[in-house]
Amino acid sequence: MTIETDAPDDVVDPGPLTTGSRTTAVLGGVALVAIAVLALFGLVLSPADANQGEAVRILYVHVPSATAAYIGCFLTTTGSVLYLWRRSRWWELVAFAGAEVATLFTVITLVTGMLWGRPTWGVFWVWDARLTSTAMLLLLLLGYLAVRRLSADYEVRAKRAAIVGLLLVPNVIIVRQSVQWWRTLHQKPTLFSNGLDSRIEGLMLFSLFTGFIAIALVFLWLLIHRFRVAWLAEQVAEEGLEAAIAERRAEGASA
Amino acid sequence: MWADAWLVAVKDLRIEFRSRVALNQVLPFALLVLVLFAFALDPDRGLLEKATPGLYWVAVLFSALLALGRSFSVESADGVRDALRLSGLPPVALWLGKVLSVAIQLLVLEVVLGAGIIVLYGTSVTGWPLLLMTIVVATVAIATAGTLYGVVAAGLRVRETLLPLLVLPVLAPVLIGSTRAFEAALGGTPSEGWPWVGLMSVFAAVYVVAGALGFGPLMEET
Amino acid sequence: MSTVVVGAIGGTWPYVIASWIFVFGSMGVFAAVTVVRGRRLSRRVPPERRRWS
Amino acid sequence: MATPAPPPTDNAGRADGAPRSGPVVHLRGAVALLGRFPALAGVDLDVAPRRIVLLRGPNGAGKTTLLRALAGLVSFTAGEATVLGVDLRADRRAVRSRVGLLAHGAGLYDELTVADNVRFWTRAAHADAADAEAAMGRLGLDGRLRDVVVGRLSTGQRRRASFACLVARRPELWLLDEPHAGLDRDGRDVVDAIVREASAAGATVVLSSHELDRSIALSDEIVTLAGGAVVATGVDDVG
Repeated sequence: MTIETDAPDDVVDPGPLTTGSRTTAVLGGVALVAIAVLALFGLVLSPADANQGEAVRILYVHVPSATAAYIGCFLTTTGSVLYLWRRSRWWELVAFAGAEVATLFTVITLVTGMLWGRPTWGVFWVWDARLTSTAMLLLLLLGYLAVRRLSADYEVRAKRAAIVGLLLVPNVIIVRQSVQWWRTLHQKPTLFSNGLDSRIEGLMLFSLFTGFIAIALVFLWLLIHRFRVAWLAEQVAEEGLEAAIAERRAEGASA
Repeated sequence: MWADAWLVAVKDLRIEFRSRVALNQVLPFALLVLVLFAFALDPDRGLLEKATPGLYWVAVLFSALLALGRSFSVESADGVRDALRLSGLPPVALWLGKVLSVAIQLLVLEVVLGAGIIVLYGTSVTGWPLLLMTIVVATVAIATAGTLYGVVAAGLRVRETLLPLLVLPVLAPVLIGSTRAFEAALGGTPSEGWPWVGLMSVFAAVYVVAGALGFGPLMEET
Repeated sequence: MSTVVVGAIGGTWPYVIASWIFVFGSMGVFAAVTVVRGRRLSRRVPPERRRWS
Repeated sequence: MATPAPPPTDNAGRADGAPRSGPVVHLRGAVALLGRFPALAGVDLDVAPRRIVLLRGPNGAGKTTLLRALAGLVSFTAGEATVLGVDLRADRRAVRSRVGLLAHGAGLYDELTVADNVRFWTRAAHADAADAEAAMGRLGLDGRLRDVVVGRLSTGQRRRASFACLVARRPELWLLDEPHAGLDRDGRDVVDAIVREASAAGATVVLSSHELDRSIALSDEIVTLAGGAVVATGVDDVG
């Protein structure tokens, strides 16, 4: 996985334009280092768990991904509120980029959750409170993206998506609450509250800690790049405007 | 504002009454869903008995989707959206009117379906107050959230497919809540049901606020 | 402990490896797609209209 | 049928009687977009109070968009745009209840009867129910047609019904998009009569039409639109 970001030297070289910049280059580099450290500790140095065995290593990426997904949703709701309130297109694009990155991490959380469940519970899917909530979160995000990617012009898409985005966090909270009650109604909460009881320490704790750092860095890097792509897409859309007005006037003059 | 809302609600209900879509299509559809569940779950193995609350609310939810779709297809007639914007009706009143219209249709449907499960599935009701309260709160929740997402999908080519995708995940907590509350009311211990009614009330409150604020900007398209 | 250790089914390592590959693989694909789209779009937007160097 | 159009100025809150100093419509370099297409690309237009102005021009010149923009339904993205003293670029909603738009879309509910429709739109605009009945009478929609479902009306009858909805609201600014289209000769005469009375009673009218001879006779000024901009204006002394 190579993240090519050309580090721009002092003189702005007219090299190929990309969504990269000095910050993303540094960020990308540090993220790679963090991932390497995570792999080293998470897979090699840290011991297997007393009762889960090797499966605990999955949690070093699973738990941080879940957190990243929720942060993405928070960005989407915040961006949507600020777009509706202040018509700030910048924040609307943050909401959109945040939702896409959050969807990626929600899928990751779900898949790693199932891959963790298989060796631990013997089945891929258990209607466990956290896993079910994550699945619902994915559906809510897909609803937002479906509206945001409509083929109408920007104003129509952005406003409707902002209403859905505004309600993303409240919906998630209500879903988690209802699923939590629902699942604890029948069986006591499974140990998989996050699979790690409080006794985790030492290298395992460090691995988890590194996991959070690495995932957060990647999340930020992806968010910035995804935002810039969305920004460019809107700029390209706007570009033809002046030309269109001039052309339209010409059409009138010749009539 | 309430007079305007009632004006819109009466208009919608009069259209439903005159076109008979709700009566001749949505209601039979709901009863059909109940009957199909009975075929699928083979009544005498007791499974139908246990699943009744869930089946009831799934039938209500799907019927609500039809009623919501219908409620907005009425407004898609030529030039109506512009006329509504020009009419001076405050958006809140328009939204509230449509919520009232859908809620009233749902209540009628829920009463008929209630009779349906009592007759068809032979369920016995132990907690009437809980049952009725659940129906009222769930209906308000479905109508408010449904109407808001209905206008998000309104006027779009893809609205038939977009509306379920938007509404069903959002209404999942209402489905869970209403089903658990119904289980408590139909033979269970009613006291267990009230927290769920509380959760649904919070849901309904969130969407009353979101609908009142969000409907205006959504009417403003171009 | 309530968690059933089922490590016997071919060991848990395959699942750990699969998880990590999926996690960083999907991130890599997402990153690559985003950067490529970024390059293609960048060509069509004059430099001064961009917010980053 | 008695002519029911008393001057709107006496009707509280509908049109303030004070003679308006500035123009009812003032546009300078106004631009409006339909999606990304600049339907209006720099319109300069002034309409004085109580005038009847005809918008002429080929299809696609921007006439319909201009009328909808003046009604506050399409946002002006550039230039100055003031209608009835309201700056449309600040808040275009403020002008809507004082404006009437007769658009191509009838704006009626097909499942409801003519009476239901006119009554609904009149009460929605908080206008007087008597005006609704009078408007229907004036446009020949009373009697048998009253209780006919709009879905079964002919195009001409539907236009009469939506025109009745507009008349009953007594707007200060009438925006009519091809008011004569689809109407028979008798219908057009009624429309012309009502427009003249409204203008005499203080309302300002901007209409687009391809029925040039009839419209020119009806209007005081003629504005020619092409390519989203005004290319010619003329005062018709006959009006």
